[in-house]
Amino acid sequence: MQTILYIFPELFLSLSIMIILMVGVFIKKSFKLVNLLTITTLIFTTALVLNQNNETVKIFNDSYIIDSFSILMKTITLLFCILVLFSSKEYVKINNIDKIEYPIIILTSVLGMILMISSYDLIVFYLGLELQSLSLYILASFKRENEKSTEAGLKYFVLSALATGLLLYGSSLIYGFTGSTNFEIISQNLDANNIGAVFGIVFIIIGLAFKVSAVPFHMWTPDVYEGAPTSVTSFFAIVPKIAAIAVFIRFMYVPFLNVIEQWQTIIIFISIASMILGATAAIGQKNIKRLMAYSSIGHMGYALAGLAPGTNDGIQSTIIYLIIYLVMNLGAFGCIFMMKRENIFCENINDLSGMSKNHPILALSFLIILFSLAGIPPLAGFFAKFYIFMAVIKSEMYILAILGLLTTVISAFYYLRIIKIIYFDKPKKPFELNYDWGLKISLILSSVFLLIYFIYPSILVNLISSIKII
Amino acid sequence: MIEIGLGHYLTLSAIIFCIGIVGIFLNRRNVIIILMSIELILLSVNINLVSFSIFLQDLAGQIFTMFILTVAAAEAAVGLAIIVIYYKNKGSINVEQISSLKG
Amino acid sequence: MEYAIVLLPLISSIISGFFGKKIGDKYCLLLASTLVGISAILSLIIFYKVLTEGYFVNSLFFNWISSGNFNVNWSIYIDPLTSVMLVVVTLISTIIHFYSIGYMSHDPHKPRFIAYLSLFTFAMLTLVTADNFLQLFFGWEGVGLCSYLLIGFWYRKPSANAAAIKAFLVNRVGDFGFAIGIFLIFFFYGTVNYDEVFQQTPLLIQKEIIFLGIEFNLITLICLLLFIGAMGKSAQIFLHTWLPDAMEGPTPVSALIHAATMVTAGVFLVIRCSPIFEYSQIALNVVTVVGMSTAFFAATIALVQNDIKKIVAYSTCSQLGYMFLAAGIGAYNVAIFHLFTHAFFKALLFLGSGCVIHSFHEKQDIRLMGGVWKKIPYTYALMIIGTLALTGFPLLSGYYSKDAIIEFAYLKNNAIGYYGASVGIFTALLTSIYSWRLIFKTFHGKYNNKESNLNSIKESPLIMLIPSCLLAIGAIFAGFAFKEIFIGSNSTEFWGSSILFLNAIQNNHPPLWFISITPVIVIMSIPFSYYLFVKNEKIINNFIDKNQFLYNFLLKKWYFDELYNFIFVEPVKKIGLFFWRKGDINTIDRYGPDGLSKIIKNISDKAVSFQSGHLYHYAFVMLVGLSILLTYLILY
Amino acid sequence: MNFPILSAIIFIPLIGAIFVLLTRGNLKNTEKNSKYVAIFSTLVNFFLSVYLWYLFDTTTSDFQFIEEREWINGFINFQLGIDGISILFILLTTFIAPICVFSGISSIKFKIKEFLIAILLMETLMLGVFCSLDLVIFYLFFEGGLIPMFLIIGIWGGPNRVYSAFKFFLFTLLGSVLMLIAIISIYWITGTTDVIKLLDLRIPQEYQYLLWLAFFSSFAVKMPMWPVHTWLPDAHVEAPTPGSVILAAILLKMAGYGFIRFSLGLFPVASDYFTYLIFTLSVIAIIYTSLVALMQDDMKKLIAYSSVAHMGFVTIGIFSLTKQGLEGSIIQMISHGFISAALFLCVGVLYDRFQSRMISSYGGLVHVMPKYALIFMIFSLAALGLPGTSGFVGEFLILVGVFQVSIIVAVLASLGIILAAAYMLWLYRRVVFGRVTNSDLKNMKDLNKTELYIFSSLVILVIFFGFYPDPLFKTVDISVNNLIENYQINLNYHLVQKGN
Amino acid sequence: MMAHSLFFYLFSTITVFSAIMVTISRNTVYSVFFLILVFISISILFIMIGAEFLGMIMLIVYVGAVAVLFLFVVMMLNVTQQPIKFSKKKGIINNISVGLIVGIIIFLEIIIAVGGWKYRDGFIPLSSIDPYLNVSNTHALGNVLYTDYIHLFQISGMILLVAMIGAITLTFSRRENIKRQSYFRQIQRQRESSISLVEVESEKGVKIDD
Repeated sequence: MQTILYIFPELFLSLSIMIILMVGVFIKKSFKLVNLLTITTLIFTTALVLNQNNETVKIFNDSYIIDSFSILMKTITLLFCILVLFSSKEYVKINNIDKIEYPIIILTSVLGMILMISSYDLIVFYLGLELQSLSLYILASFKRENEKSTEAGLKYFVLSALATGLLLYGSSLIYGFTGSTNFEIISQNLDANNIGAVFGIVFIIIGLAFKVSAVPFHMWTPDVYEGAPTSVTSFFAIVPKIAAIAVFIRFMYVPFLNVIEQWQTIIIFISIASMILGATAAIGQKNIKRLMAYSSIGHMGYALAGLAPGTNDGIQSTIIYLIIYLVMNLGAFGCIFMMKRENIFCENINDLSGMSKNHPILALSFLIILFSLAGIPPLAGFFAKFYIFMAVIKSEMYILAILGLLTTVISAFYYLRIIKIIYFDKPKKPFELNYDWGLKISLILSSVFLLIYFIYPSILVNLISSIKII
Repeated sequence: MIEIGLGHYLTLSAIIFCIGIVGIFLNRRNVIIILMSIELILLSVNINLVSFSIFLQDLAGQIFTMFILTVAAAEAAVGLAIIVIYYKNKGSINVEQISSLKG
Repeated sequence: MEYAIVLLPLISSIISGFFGKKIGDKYCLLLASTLVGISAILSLIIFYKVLTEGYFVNSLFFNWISSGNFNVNWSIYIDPLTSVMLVVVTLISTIIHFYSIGYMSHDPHKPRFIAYLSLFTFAMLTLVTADNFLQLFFGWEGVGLCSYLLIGFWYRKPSANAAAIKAFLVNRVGDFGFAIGIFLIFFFYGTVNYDEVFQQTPLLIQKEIIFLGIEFNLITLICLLLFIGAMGKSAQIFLHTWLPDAMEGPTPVSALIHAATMVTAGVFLVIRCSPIFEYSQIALNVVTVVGMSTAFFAATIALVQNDIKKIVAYSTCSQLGYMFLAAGIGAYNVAIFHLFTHAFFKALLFLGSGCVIHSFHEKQDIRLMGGVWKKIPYTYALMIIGTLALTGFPLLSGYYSKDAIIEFAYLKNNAIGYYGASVGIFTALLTSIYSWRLIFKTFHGKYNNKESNLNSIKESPLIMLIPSCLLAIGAIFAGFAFKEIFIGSNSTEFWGSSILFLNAIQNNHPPLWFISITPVIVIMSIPFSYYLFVKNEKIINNFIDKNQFLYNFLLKKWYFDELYNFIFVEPVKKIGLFFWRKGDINTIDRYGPDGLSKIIKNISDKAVSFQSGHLYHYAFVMLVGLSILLTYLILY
Repeated sequence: MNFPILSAIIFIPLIGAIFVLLTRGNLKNTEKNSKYVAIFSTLVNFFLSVYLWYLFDTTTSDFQFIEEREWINGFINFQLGIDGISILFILLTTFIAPICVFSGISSIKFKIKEFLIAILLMETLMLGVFCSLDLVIFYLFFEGGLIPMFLIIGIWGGPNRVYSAFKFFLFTLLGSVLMLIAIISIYWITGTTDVIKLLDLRIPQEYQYLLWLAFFSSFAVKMPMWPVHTWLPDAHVEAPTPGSVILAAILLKMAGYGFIRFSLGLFPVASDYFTYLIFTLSVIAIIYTSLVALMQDDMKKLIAYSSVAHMGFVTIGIFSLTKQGLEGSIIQMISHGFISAALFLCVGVLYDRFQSRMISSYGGLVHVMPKYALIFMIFSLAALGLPGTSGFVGEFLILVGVFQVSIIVAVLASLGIILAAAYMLWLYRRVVFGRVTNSDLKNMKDLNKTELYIFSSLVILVIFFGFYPDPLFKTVDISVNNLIENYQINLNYHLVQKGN
Repeated sequence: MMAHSLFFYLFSTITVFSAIMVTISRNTVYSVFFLILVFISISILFIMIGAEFLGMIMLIVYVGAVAVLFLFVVMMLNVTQQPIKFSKKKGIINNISVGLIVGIIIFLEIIIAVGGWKYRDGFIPLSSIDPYLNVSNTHALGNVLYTDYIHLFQISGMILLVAMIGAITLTFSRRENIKRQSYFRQIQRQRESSISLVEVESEKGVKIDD
């Protein structure tokens, strides 16, 4: 019975999913209600997660772990999911994807993420991942009468299935070469001479890299970001990243820590490649969602850079980076959700032209977010990078640090380009201003957070400091 | 050669795995073949897991295989659903033509 | 009192510069002149005190720069040398202030003009009263500035502006040397105050240093560098080109700055630094050679010039050469004496030509003048006096000073001395010829100007004539009156410590034949010139026709301007343009920021074209990534 | 010291900016109110900093008015403090800021409110740079300045503003990211980024070279040194007048300040080792850019290039590491702050009236704008280092200082003085003297009251410090002594280490 | 043992051949059939090795459900016959040989890796594995599946639910203008709601469906 208490949030979430499904099916035109219920569920789940003790507990034959790290990551996942739902409400309504399945599938994907985050066993992880992925396939092609959306779904599905296949193959190798699917036992049986298992690690890294869209497993990202409905894109860009990074951290630092020499270089390679590609490929983009995709590739490169050192500092910096990045992304998508003319959402960067004239406040917050994305002090984005490079340089990975910061400069270029379009160019027709309050709140929250983070930057450090995985 | 050991099974699995992944990107006809290739990959994983499980005398591998089977079925269902709606929109599922999103 | 001398002109300048319009032109001018006049009277008192009591002052004003051991003060330092300079500067300045009231009466910018003049006086006074090299440098640049401002006073004229810039720049070249000299002094002496520098000099005679890869004796190097500064300011050969052009400014300016005071600052510097120069024979020889070359060279050019002011300007150049000649042979007191007398008669000549120009309605070409001596008798008389004094006509001031120079050169009793003396005599002849050419062409012969009527030529107003008369008195008597004090047998007593004579000058007289050469030549040249320029101009014209090259060579001032243009100005412009276009735009920007951004754009295009939209490409990239990572691990 | 005066000085403009941001109402009222707020806050700040100068103790070389607050716990503290060197820059900044505000009010035609916010933000950030005693805080302020400056150039700039703004931003960012790496490395090498502690700690020699180069990359771009100077002319040309003023008067000085405070203070061995690199680049900068300046046809570009040359003097002076050189550099920076600000304002005055920066569009301005001509003349002369202006004191001292280290460098640098005279006077002549070539110029109005006050305050300072720079010397004296002393001690320490 | 080896080689050959045919056969329907063949032979191998439950499940799930689903979709979309069209475009990525090389490299590397399999001491020979331990394979799986792995079981249920929801949401469309049958409404139908009596005026006719 004790076990049930530990998985109470998960249970609550699953039950709620079914209940909400029932509600949705049996009450006609109940999207609003379902949406409300979804958000309530998420809030309650968050509360339940937060309510858990901070001590480390392993249940189900040590295949499921609840510790401070998982609690933190789950909380972040849930919170950002709520915010994303808030900010995309208007969009969902206007684009006719306000079917009851939409919030329900989001809930199932969140359930999958939570399972992933807590997983301490390859099988549990795999199932969590699949639960999440399946939901995401559906979400990506949710606007089913739209060719782009379905194409995005198709691409995401095929590539993700391939990636999952690779990941599974890696899992099988690891299972075979270490004799167990449990992380702890894997970690005990793993050493550098166990080449089969090391191969397995590569496969698993690839699978995870696909999820965080790191180069060269990023190819789906721009297409899916562009094709999927913006509300889904914003969900894609924010929520699954948390789980993916969390799992990444868990994998690298629990089962695979013994062979750090073997995977370190791979992570560095992936990270540098992502930074460079993220910085360069975004330069010529015209579609803002596509640009955000490349930007997220670059940012994930930085986040992964924090994993490379294999130290606690590295993990903490990655988590801080992730959080700040998510806030920036939330803000950025908030701005994208505001670009609406005659009930059509604009996706072209040029549509922002001269926005500062008509919408000074919106332009200002976009400005803050973009500078923050570019990592210019004193905005929060700078601190994110700062922590990462603190960790990286501590481990004397100077090449990584230098390349990383140089790509910052390159990527600053395209953020500046947007700012240029917003502030320096001739104004176009103003956007419609009937924003939803949820959207407003999340936008204001994120830009204010980014702006004033520098006053007390310890806040995240304090939050994270208790977390030790190694 | 005569004695069939784990290596044989693993090799078989590796061959199927490679056929699967090569099948994905050499295929230029229709997406369903790609789906089948993915099934092949999953199959190879299953061979691995089962043979490991047997040779390790450990049931976890077989359990894993079972869940993979389940998920594969679910995945196939969703994947085919996506293909169907794509076909509805585009009128074709030719791999060459799926490229409206690029750049 | 000392403060008043220096500050009154500054006050005058500020008042007339900022409040001139409010006070009204007339009062402003008068006020300024009076203030400068008071300063002149005070200087005379000081001079008298120095003469009688051996008055000596070194009072600090306040701290200027104090950085580590680099300490420089604003101060007033009065010794005999300074007192003489004070008198020259303030006296001439006062006279010219008054003269300007008349000369500039039609100009709308009188207050500005007078402000500049007063400012100049102030700068010149700080220069002469400095007790350290830096304050000297301040005054040095200050007078340069005022000279720049005054040359360009008529800013409408492009030629005036060009001349002003030229003056400033050429002076800067000199100052460049001067400044480096000061750096050297500070580097090796640890101070820039005269007293301390002069005291330490004997200790550093043997010091050899490597400067720009060449080994120099320290003292020689310092002297040479300082002398470069002096050359710039005193328009010695190679750095003289600005002085004739400076005649674009109003005539009072030419009289004050480009004849009497500023240009002699170089001479003053050499004399002031006599305690250093005395220890370097090489430097002194350089000074001598440069001095006499300039004297000769300028005189040759003056022979053929047609602009009345330019002739006087080249004559100034030439006379400055004399002064350096004197300084170079160690006769500093003679140099300062010539400086003193020259101030009077050259200012007189300028003022006189100012009157001429005034009378001829701002015309300066002597070919367009002539035959008017009856119309403007006072001016004529003034010019005659000036000319006589300049040429060294016996008993006038020039006679004493210039002949003294030649004599001392002779007495030097070495090759350079003899050579200097002979060049001096020859130049004296040239001087006499071009001076009389000026007089005869201007006042005698036929009236040549067709544009304006002879009757329109009128005498200048009293306000211009009276100051000129004062100067004429000076030009006549200054030599006689001060001969004993300045260069007489007891002169070293007067000069005291302000001038160092390492080898005391012999007081034995040169032979009589030598003494009489110069006066005779000078007197003989008057009728000779009269014949050439008034009676029979054909001889000259024939001569010119036959020696066209020589004539042009002189007329074009030895092609110095063209040469400098060719060597410095044009290349600098070209290099500047080259650096800008090829360097900044075509190299640094092209391969730097623009090039980088182009490369990045290319990479970006590549990366984007990779994103082909085809599923199999995407899968392929993933698998290639997989195989790379696996291969890496195998090889690792 | 209970009252956190440094924080007050830093954050008053920020508070002003927030007030400006919050002003509401119709356009006219908003603009009026925001103007008042901006003027008020910058002036208050100026007086406060003068009061700070009054409180400042010139008899000690220690950092004063130290404020310390926990920031990132156990990691980095928010530490402020000043010594004799920084206070001058603070004064310069607070003095220039109101001038920029005034000039902005008269020359900026649209979005005044936003502009004032940008200027006020800029002031906060710049003051932060000069006050911070922690490398990370320093970096924060140092880099933060890019944002408002980018906007100032980009929004209110000239026709080619986008290119310039981007060039400015990316160029400087590129330089400073390396500094960030160095700062973090320092933290891991020494365990602190606290400048006071670092000055006493000795960073191991083998690290110093790379760290120095990393800092150098940032400062060299900002300074700017040849050959990374090309952003400056572009940025200046396109920036609006107040932007140019800030850029030239203060932003460039941050690099000089950085060189003095960090390069010399933290890496003596490397500074010693790289001295001739600096000398070479600076001499090239002085001569090269002076020559380039000579051939410019755009006034602002000319002045911008002259700034590069002047900054060349500054770097030479700093790395001469003599008392005279260092003090000269500081004075030169301060005076260049006044002079270049004034020169850009001069160009701004013309631009406001005639919408052209080309030299060829002007000529004979003295006829229509005599006051302007006078002012412009004074600053031209100050720019070419005429004795009696503050420009001379700095330049001369620098050369005196350098001469003790390297004669050839001093001689070559002195050539720059001649060239400076050439390009400044030529500029002046072409713009102000001569005949009125363009008949449209006849209607130009002379300086109005505000402009006159701004200019006269600058004139007074330039001339006052030209004759009596003693207050400046007194302020920096002990700090510079201390700096040199520490430098020598550290250098010797390292040399001995090496010997062993 | 001999038989075991023979069967292994036989079925693995069939498997590989069919797998290749799956990817290259012209007709998509054939592909599906080859896929079924792969599944069958693999399940036979499973049974041979002693995992008989999985072998059976394999047949049921893959052949019975998945393959049929594939067939169904292929038929429905009518995309059976499509010409083999290897891209004519030049370029590294389009080149088949490069693709094959990459595949072979990966294959070789995997072989190298798995060739070094050494878990615990000593290789357990197949002969020593007793297919019939105390409990049968199915029994053993059953023992753990609902106890140790109950949570996984639940999650997989969730996954299937999502797949169901997804498939329905994506493909199910409620077409308009179609008369639908509703049992509830049919049963609840009352006379009052179905029939209305209308007074018909003479010579005007009846207007229906107003």
